[in-house]
Amino acid sequence: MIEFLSMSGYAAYVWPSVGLGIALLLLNIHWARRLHGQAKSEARRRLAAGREA
Amino acid sequence: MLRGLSLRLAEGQALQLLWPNGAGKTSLLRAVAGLIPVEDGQLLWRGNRIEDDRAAFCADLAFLGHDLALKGDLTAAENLHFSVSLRRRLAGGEIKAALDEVGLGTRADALVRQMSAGQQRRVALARLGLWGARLWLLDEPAANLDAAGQAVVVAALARHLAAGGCALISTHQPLDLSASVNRLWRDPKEAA
Amino acid sequence: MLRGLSLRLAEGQALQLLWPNGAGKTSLLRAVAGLIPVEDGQLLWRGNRIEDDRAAFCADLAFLGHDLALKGDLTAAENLHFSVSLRRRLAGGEIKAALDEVGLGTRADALVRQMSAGQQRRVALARLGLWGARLWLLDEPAANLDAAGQAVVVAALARHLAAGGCALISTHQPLDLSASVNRLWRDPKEAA
Amino acid sequence: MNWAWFHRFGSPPYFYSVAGKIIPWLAWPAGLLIVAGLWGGIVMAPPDYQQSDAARIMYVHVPAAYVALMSYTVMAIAATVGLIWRMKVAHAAAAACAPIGASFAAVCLLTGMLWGQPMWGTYWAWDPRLVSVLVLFFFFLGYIGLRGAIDDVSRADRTSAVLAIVGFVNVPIIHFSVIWWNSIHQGPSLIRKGGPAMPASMWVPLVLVIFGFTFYFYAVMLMRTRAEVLRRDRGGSWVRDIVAPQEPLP
Amino acid sequence: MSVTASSWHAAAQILRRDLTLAFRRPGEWLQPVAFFFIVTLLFPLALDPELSHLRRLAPAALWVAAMLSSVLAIDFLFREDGRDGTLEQFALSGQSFAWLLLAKTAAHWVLTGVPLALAAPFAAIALGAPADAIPGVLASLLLGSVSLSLIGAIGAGLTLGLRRGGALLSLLVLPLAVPTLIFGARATELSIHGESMAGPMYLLAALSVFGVTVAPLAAAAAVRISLE
Amino acid sequence: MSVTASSWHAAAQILRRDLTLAFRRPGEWLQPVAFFFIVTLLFPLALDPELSHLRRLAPAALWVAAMLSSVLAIDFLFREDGRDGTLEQFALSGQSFAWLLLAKTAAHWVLTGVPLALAAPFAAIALGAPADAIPGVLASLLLGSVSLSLIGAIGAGLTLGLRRGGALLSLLVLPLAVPTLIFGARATELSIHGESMAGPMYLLAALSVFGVTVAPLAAAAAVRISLE
Ligand code: HEM
Ligand SMILES: Nc1ncnc2c1ncn2[C@@H]1O[C@H](COP(=O)(O)OP(=O)(O)OP(=O)(O)O)[C@@H](O)[C@H]1O
Ligand SMILES: Nc1ncnc2c1ncn2[C@@H]1O[C@H](COP(=O)(O)OP(=O)(O)OP(=O)(O)O)[C@@H](O)[C@H]1O
Ligand SMILES: [Mg+2]
Ligand SMILES: [Mg+2]
Repeated sequence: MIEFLSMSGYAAYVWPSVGLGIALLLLNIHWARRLHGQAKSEARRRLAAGREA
Repeated sequence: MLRGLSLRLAEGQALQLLWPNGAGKTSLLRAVAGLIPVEDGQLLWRGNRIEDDRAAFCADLAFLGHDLALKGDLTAAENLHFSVSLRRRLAGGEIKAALDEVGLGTRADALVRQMSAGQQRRVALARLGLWGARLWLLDEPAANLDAAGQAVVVAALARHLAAGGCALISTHQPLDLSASVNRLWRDPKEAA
Repeated sequence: MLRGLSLRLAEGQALQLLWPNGAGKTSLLRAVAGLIPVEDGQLLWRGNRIEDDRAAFCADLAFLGHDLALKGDLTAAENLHFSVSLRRRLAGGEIKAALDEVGLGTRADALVRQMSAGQQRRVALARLGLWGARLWLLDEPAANLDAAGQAVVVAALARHLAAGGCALISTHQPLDLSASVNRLWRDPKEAA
Repeated sequence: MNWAWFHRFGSPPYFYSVAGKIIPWLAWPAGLLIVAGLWGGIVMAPPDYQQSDAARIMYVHVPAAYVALMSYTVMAIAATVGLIWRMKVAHAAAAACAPIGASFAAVCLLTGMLWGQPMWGTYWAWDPRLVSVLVLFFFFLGYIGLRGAIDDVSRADRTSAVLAIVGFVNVPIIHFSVIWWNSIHQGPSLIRKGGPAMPASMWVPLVLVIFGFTFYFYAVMLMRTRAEVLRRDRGGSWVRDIVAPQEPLP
Repeated sequence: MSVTASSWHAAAQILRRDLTLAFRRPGEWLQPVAFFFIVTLLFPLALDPELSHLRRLAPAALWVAAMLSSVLAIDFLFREDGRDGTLEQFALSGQSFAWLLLAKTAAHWVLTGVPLALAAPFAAIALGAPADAIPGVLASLLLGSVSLSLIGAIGAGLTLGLRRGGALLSLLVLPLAVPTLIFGARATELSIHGESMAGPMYLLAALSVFGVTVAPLAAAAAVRISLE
Repeated sequence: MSVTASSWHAAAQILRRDLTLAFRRPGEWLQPVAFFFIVTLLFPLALDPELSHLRRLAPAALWVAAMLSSVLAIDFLFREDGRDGTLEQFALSGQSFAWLLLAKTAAHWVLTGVPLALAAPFAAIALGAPADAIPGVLASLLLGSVSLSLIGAIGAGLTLGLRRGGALLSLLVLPLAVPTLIFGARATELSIHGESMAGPMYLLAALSVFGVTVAPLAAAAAVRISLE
């Protein structure tokens, strides 16, 4: 296991790369969902404002 | 450019300059405000020479030129807040009231960029009222305004004059100010 | 933005749009000129769809917007020369005559930068005449003009209509065109 | 050919609901492929005979690079469709591609740098392939900047579409840079005459991750496009049914 | 009633107009050249100024300065005509819009690219290049500035009407101009070393030809949108 | 009728206003940073790109790029406020005009100088500087950009209202900024070589102090003239 994690000495390069890849995948999903949420709440705000006026 | 002019404004008095194109209305207003130097002659405010205490004069002065000094990326309320704060501290609710007076109460939080030319001019008029200055210098305040907009200008002026302010206004169409002390000046050569 | 509009202009006819601020006068004129896309609906010129032959339509069109398309560093005559040359070759003396008609005969060689707002607008009016277009689209042609300047606009329009042209004009004060086919349109909802 | 489906896709409500149904069908395969591929590549595959375990960076670097190029391509195509057929949904899709593409380009650059240090002895070199990817990254940023600088949505759509199309010249440059110039970067090793230049235990996981990333890209792009469509039509009547379905009509 | 103007006549008028305007204010087209000189001079100041050292740097300094002053100048290509309504009139003139914009770009090249190319040999010598390199430096900048102007025209069209076009403009234009920079600097370097610069010059010429065909169309599309 | 506003209150309002405006359009203050990166990127592309070679060039490339992006950004310091009449209102507000302009300059430095200094270490590393140099590069740019902003304010005031301010502005500002360039580049160079950079840093600090006292007055005089 230790041997696997050490990546024959390249651990300092391999694991950050894998980490970057996974972060990329997770962050893009997060950003996309946040955008969707913002669009929805903005639309809701608009509708509410329209009803008041 | 202009020579041999002499004019005097009393409290509660408005003077409308109805001079033709290029006669020097804009130049006169800017000279009075101190934005362009006066080559010859002198300006008095409350009996003192303006050069002697420009800060005091500025505190009494509100100038509205062709350019409205509004930021398109700020809302109407923010615009009023930032520009009035340079002169005095605002109490809560004042801005809302001022916007109501010019008929923009519901649009306080709209970006000025998204307003039409006429609405922007109304925001600038609201600012005039908030400054609380004694002397208003207005350069074509009714430009771009429809009949309703002109009524807003007239009402704002009437309030100002009734409160003892005075105003110097350049226009192409005379504004119908009911104030008895409203005067028209149709030709720069005529004495006022 | 505008919906359910329908209008038709005949030769020698002028239509003045007297709509209030923000009603869409500027937008309508720019859409007719093809400067902003028409989302729905169609424009016909001499019975053909404009999209089908835009160059032919442009040759018949003169547009005068808020911006006058004049270069401050060129003289009035040079401005007219360069802008008319894009459309047709000029004969000698035409420019001088056109400037005379708008009352600027003596200022042909003055830089436009040194002219007042009203004089600049007159130069733009002179250009309209020189283009020789059939359809004039004028956005607030009398803005910034004094009474004499407005008379110049009216005279230029009268000549144009008499020669069989037609015009679509946005204004805040109706222009007093004696042409019998002059129509006013006070509200976008009213059919024309 | 029947173009009805194309026009139907141009209608925001239809797009919104159909895309919402498609997304899971992309997302789940993407997840499975990526997990399988990364497992195969990082745990199972043998170390490279030259680069030993450093070669495992490949399983992130190469898919990220492919997807970065693909997202620019998709963006340019969507922009063209939007410009020609005046299709708002296509513009929204182009807008959605830019941030995703920028993030993939950034990861391609960063993993490339992390790979470069052990292999070339330096994080960064001024090499045609590397520089052209950096330029790609700047194009994404420029596209985002231009779009952000224009307030009017329709103007922003069309202006940035022109930029997306013009910038497309860079994509073939990136791809062929290793062939046209003598680059320190590796030449094509997967898709080339005579088959992949590595054993199946190495290239099969790589292909899995590449397909996984591709599905992932389309899933996220559709998510962003839906959000974008909603944002633009926030006043539209169909939006009410989505954001506040239970409320009665006023 | 009137003889319509041919497209060549129209283009010639635009060229004449832009040159007339520029010569009324000579300060303006001298500015990019002055900027170019100042930027090349900044390098020796920021480095320890050994000539042998500087000479290796000369192509980079010349080309970076040339690109920056070109980008700085291109910002004005359409800005004023857009602001005062002239571009609207171009669009409504019945002539091909792309063609008229190409004429404007040509005028711009005459007013900035040519002076830049004429100034470059002096800057090169100040940076330690030999006198033999003068024709090569001149030729490479003359040719390179054509494609810089054309690429710049696209950027100027895209950022027309934006409040802070300048910085965004360079963000859009500089990446597109990277090939010009690489080939141009290579040509200049070869000429400083007294070698044949034919290879990169052909590539620069190819870039210019490509630019002439593509740039006006892209610029016209962008400008038209910004006029709305 | 009203409590007049203190000058600190007024300055704080201007700062808040300018930051609010900037954050409404984040693209705008990121652009100078992007420009900075692109310009530093141009150098290696125009040279034969060997890192050992590049490292000697790094201070020059960093500082020339920083100066240019600072000049590019400073063009907007007063332009919009001048165009829409805000500066007129500042002049008539009864507050010290120079003081209000200093507040605007401070906001500008926060929006451009600070991001530039934060970006510089990355660019330095791409140009081959060692990681140890990061604090030094950051500090020298942070301090240097103060005086760049102040000098820039004078230039922005002088060119306010000119149609083609941009190019002229750089002609005025760049020569004035030469001392900043020399000391700044020297400080960066020392920090890249791992030596003490105290000497040039004191000089940079002195330039900034001098700038704070002189620049607002000069800028105010210049802006006032251009308002006429
Ligand atoms: C910052 C540095 C790097 C960048 C920007 C970069 C960029 C790219 C790009 C864009 C591709 C896709 C090419 C295409 O689809 O046409 C690619 C593929 C690849 N890269 Fe890199 N790379 C970098 C460093 C490295 C390093 C250091 C290595 C290994 C020593 C490497 C090995 C590979 C391999 C093996 C491929 C797949 C080639 C193929 O099958 O087509 N890269 N890289
Ligand atoms: N920058 C300038 N250079 C030279 N002359 C100028 C300048 N600005 C204005 N003038 C001249 O000064 C005179 C007065 O101009 P001013 O703008 O004050 O007129 P105005 O009464 O406001 O006209 P309008 O009704 O057209 O606004 C005009 O004859 C004009 O030509
Ligand atoms: N860039 C824009 N973004 C959003 N709305 C706009 C924009 N420009 C104009 N509008 C809106 O479109 C409507 C019509 O504007 P338009 O300029 O055509 O009016 P107008 O009739 O010419 O008014 P005015 O008499 O004030 O010139 C207005 O309500 C305005 O608020
Ligand atoms: Mg006036
Ligand atoms: Mg209008």
